[in-house]
Amino acid sequence: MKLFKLRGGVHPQGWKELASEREIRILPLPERLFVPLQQHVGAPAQPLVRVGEHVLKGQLIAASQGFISAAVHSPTSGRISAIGDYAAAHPSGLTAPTVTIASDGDDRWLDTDVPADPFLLTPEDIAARVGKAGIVGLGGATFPSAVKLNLSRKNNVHTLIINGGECEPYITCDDRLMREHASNIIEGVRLIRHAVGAVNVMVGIEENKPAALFAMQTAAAGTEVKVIAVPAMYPMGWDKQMIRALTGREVPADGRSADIGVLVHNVATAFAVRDAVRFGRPLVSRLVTVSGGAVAEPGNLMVPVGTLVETLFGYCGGFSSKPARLVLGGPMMGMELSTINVPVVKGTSGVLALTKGEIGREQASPCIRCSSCIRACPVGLLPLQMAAHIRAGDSAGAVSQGLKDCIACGCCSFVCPSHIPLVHYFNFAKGELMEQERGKLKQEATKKLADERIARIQRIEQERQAAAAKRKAAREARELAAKAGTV
Amino acid sequence: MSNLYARITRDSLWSNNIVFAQTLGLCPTMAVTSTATNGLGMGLATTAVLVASNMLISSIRHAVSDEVRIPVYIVIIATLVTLVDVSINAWAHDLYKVLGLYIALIVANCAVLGRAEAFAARNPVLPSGMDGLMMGLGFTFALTAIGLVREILGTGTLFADAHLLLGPAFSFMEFKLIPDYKGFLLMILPPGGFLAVGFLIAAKRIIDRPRASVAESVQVAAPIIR
Amino acid sequence: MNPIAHSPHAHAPISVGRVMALVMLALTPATLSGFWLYGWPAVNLWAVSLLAALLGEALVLRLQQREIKPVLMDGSGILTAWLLVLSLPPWAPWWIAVLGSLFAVIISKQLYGGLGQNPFNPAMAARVMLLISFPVEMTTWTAPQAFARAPGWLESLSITFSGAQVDAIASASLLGHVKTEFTRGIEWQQAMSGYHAPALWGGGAGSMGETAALFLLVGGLFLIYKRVITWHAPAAMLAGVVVPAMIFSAINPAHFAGPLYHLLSGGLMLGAFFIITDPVTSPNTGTGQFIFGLGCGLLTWIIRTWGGYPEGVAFAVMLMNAATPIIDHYVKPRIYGRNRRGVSLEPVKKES
Amino acid sequence: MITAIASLTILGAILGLILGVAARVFRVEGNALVAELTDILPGSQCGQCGFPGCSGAAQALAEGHAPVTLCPPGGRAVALALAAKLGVEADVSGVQDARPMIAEVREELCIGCTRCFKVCPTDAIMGAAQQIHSVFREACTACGKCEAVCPTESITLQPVQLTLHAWYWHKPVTQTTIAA
Amino acid sequence: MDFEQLRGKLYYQVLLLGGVALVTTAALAFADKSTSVDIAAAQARDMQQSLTQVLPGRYDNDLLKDTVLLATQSEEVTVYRARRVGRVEAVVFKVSGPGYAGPIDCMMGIDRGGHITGVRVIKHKETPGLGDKIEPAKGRWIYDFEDKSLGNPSADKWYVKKDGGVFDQFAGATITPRGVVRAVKGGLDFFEKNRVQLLDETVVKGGKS
Repeated sequence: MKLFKLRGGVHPQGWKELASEREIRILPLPERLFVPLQQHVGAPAQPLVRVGEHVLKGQLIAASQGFISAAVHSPTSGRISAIGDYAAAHPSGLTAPTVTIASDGDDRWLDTDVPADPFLLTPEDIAARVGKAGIVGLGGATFPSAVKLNLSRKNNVHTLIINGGECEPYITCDDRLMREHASNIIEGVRLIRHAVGAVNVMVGIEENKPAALFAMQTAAAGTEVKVIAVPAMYPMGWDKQMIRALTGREVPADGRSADIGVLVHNVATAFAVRDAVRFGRPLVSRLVTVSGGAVAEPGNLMVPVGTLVETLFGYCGGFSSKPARLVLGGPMMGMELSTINVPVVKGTSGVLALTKGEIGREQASPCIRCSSCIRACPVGLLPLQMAAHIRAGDSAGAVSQGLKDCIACGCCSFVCPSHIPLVHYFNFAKGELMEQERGKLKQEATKKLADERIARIQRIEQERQAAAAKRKAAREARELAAKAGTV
Repeated sequence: MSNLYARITRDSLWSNNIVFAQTLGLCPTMAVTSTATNGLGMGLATTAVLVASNMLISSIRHAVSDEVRIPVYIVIIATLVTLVDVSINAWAHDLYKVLGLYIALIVANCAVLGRAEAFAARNPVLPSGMDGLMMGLGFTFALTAIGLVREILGTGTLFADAHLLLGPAFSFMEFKLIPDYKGFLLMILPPGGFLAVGFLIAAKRIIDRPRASVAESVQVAAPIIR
Repeated sequence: MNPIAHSPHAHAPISVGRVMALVMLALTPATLSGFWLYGWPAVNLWAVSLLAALLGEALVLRLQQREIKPVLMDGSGILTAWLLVLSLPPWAPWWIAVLGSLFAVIISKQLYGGLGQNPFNPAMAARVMLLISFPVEMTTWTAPQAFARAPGWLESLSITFSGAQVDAIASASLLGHVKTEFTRGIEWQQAMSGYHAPALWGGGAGSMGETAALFLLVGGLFLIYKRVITWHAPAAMLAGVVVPAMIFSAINPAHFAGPLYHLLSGGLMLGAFFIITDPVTSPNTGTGQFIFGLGCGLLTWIIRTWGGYPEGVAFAVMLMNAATPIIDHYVKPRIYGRNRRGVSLEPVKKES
Repeated sequence: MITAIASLTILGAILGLILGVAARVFRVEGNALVAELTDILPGSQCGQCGFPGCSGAAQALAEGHAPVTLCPPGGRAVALALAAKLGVEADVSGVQDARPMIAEVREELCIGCTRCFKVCPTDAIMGAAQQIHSVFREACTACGKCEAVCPTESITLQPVQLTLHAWYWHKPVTQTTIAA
Repeated sequence: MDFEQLRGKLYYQVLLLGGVALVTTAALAFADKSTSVDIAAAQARDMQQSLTQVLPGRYDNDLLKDTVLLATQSEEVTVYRARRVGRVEAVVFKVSGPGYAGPIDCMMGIDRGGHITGVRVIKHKETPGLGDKIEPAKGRWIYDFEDKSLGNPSADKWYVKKDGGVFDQFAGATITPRGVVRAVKGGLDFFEKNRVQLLDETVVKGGKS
């Protein structure tokens, strides 16, 4: 199969072997699970349970609300011990609404509705079951999967691409999943294809994962699914990059992949879809890579959603040396954690404890305009120009240079010889612009309210005056009449 | 009233100096300041025009309507410059040989029109004349300073040819500061003019630094025309 | 606790200091060959120039109340002075090197805001300044002679520091000689008689970096191999000189010099591989760098052929430096999902 | 000589005519700008800028008597919009320093007097006589009028609590950033 | 007068600008009239001065009035003639040579015998401090031409030293002296070619050749 030419990208040191050669282990059930109500893009889920209530594993504890949202299910059986704010897995260190569940140790599943043959279900039904299971994109985007399925079906998507381009260093959960559960993934892929009616189905896997490639090719043999090796580079796992590599097409900047007839799902999502549709099991656990130079026994763990990161490191033998930085996700796009007392969520692909040497970042020095960042940018942006605008306080100038097309993949910061935190600048500017936008909306709303109030006060005043005039006229008329009477 | 004149003097000579603060009139500045003598001559000629134009424009300020004020000012200034030009040519011919090329440049000196607009058009005749005189002297001071720097660095002399400008009595001002100086051509060429202006502006800012907060209000009154 | 760090949490093993060090390494063979050809005075000039750049930069940083050490350690000031000294007459007096280095790091670089902010290549700006200010000192060349025959170290001190001229070896550079002869209407053959043909190494009188075209070429290829620079600008600059030289010398060989002469003389090699590849003052994209290099080459050839000065590399580079922002404005990479004008691509509704 | 004088005089007269006519044809209506500026301002007439209402502030802005940063409730967004409209450089760093505030009711002190309710320019306070009032957060511009009239100091401006939704990365601080 | 009212009127703009133009033009006309004589005299004095500089010695006529207009291939040259007792003793005219930054204009005087009586540069744009050593104020170089003639030195030596001649060039600037030498040599050639016409007393004053 012909692959298409790619642009930009970097080749960071992989560090994959730390965790990729160990079999998946299942984390023993923790005593308490902290399940945030928002683990997806869109509106937070609405809690349906009360403190003290007993729930079963897989039971719906928070329902999706609005068009883009996802349901949340109990990851084990037990009692709801608290509903309130709890530290979120976020660099701000702020809290988020969270349901805390004290496990009863039984880990008992809720009885679920299991179809006889999932391939006989209608496409609408499959999408509904995926939505009911609270599945979100497990590659990291956490976009509700059912929304994507419905959108793709309506847009007559012809190509389904399954993304096995796990390009972040250290992270090997998809690699491991493909090696050990290839046939289940392929079944999930075929179910997604059935749900959207795609003609072509391609699984793109980076060529630095030969074992996963072999397992998937074996499992896909005889089906309509084509498993294709793509070049190993970062960010191969960016869905638009994968689309470009496999189809040669580009997704319009103002559109979505469905606009060019393509739907992209992650391999882990396909795995979750299979569980949801075939066994009616919602997404309550996921595979997480625990790795980094400071971790004693790196590996991949099957973890219930809501488990604290601390528990994961503890199960992997703790730290072999003092970690210089704790990261949630991969090193290129992941977030630094200020504390490890935060829960794993649906989008958590890995937790890393990195040593100083692995980070390799130094004090920033002035930009020498070497344009390494321009060559590295997979989008075709001018990171050095954008950062210069932002540094000068001109976020609007950065937008005119294409800030909104930035995917924050980190390639530019990675290669910058001056060690300038370019992506940090971009995310600052994006946040600032969003705040300005919010401020503008609020200002417009309040202005409308103020105008309405002024109009109302004027109206009342006019009415009062009209009434007064009327009274006066009546009185004068009365007086006139009285006068006339006296005459 | 004397307060007003003190303010005009301080503003014109230093804090709102045409070259060092307003950075106006750079075209003649760059052209003539290759020696201090040239700078001095150009400055004095400009001063004469400034005083005359300010007083003239101030005296007719009530009669001038907004629609045609710029052409009226320009015509008056151009006429004055031409008068100065022919007068020097006729009655101070030696001086004309030194300055001749540059006198016509005074018409293009935006500082003259700038003063007409910013000061003479809204102030009585006497303060306007004072403003013209002081602004002109400030300009002369700036041009002479730039000329000094360029001349000393460029050729190692001081007030060369001063006798041509001021008469033979002033030849005592002429010095050759550095004997056997090979010359630093850059300073005499146009880039040297920019360097000298830049460094002198920087020096002025360093001097002004402790008083920066007081001077703020002056800086806000930006010139209208550049 | 440090503030929370933004991603990425990994970095390529590269830094500004390392880039500068690689460039200096690439310059070393040419510099050593210059030392060999011109002896101790060249070594003195090199040392004085580097020292002046360091001290000048330290002084400015102190005045600006900025940290001195990290800026000096990045090596950019040293590299600037090094490039400058390679373009000077090797036996120039010490104050030429000092003035040039100070002008380069203070006026052409730090006054614009320091590393990365200067619009003009500091080394070339300094060279142009020296050339127009001190034409005598800047055009007094020395014929190359192997180290053995060159003056001893003590004698070299008097050449560099007290301006003692050893008049027997003063000589015109090849470019200057040919320019003079062409101006007088002398034809090529006659002009070149008695003169060394340009050679890859040690040809005729010139600056330290002129006579080592071979070593400069090797250094430049090393930098391309190390991915410190790309091929675009150097290739385009060489092409910009060679192509018109070929055309015109084919038409009229008596009055136009041939491509080989242009290629191997003057500062062309130094310019193509070390000056116009200065990232700060050249365009961002490969295409932009190609246009930039082509402009530098063409202007160099035009100035050499018709200009007032025999050599045009420094002027050409500065002119194109001024054009860099506009090249960058018009030559930009295409953004994913957009056309060249930045408009989003059209959705494809249906495919069979 | 006479020809020169006559021709230049006629030229002057003609140019005077052209300029006089041009001044009439291209006359700019002075009020358009004020109206546009009024549109940008919050319109809550809170008076914190020191001018009589938002239109007064717009008048002052148009005449150049007031800085674009005059409107505290409008914050950065309004300052930037005003600067863009007037074509001036705005130093909005000072505006950002004012933390976003919002009115909050301390329920144990509220006596339901409705005074705040009556002065609120954006109808952001809900409640009725003898009932505890509450603030509709989305409509509050933190103009402070309610705080001024409250007899029991029950309603006060409080800094807005940062939420995950509103949080964003701070601007990177590098040693090499040269102070402007 | 009530200007407040008048200023808005259309006819007022016409009258104002027209009036200002009238007054200023009249002022200029007056100034021109009252200075033209003095200016002409001053310019004549200048010319006289530059002529005398290259023409030492005695003569008894008014040079400015005794001119011949001769045509060369490219231009017309005004030649001033110095007489003593009616006989043309020397001629003065302007020559021009290519300099580094534009033409260099020189005034040169030649006596009856074809010997140079003096050369002065009257206008040039050469680099200050480098090419301007051709000015007498900046160097003695220009005096080297005095008493030289076509035979002294011989024709193949009428070059700067760099080109194999006898005249010095300045360090760092060859083009400037080369231009002056070429101009002076051209002047001598011109004199030689038109010798008869220039020295012939019978040629009518101011007449054309």
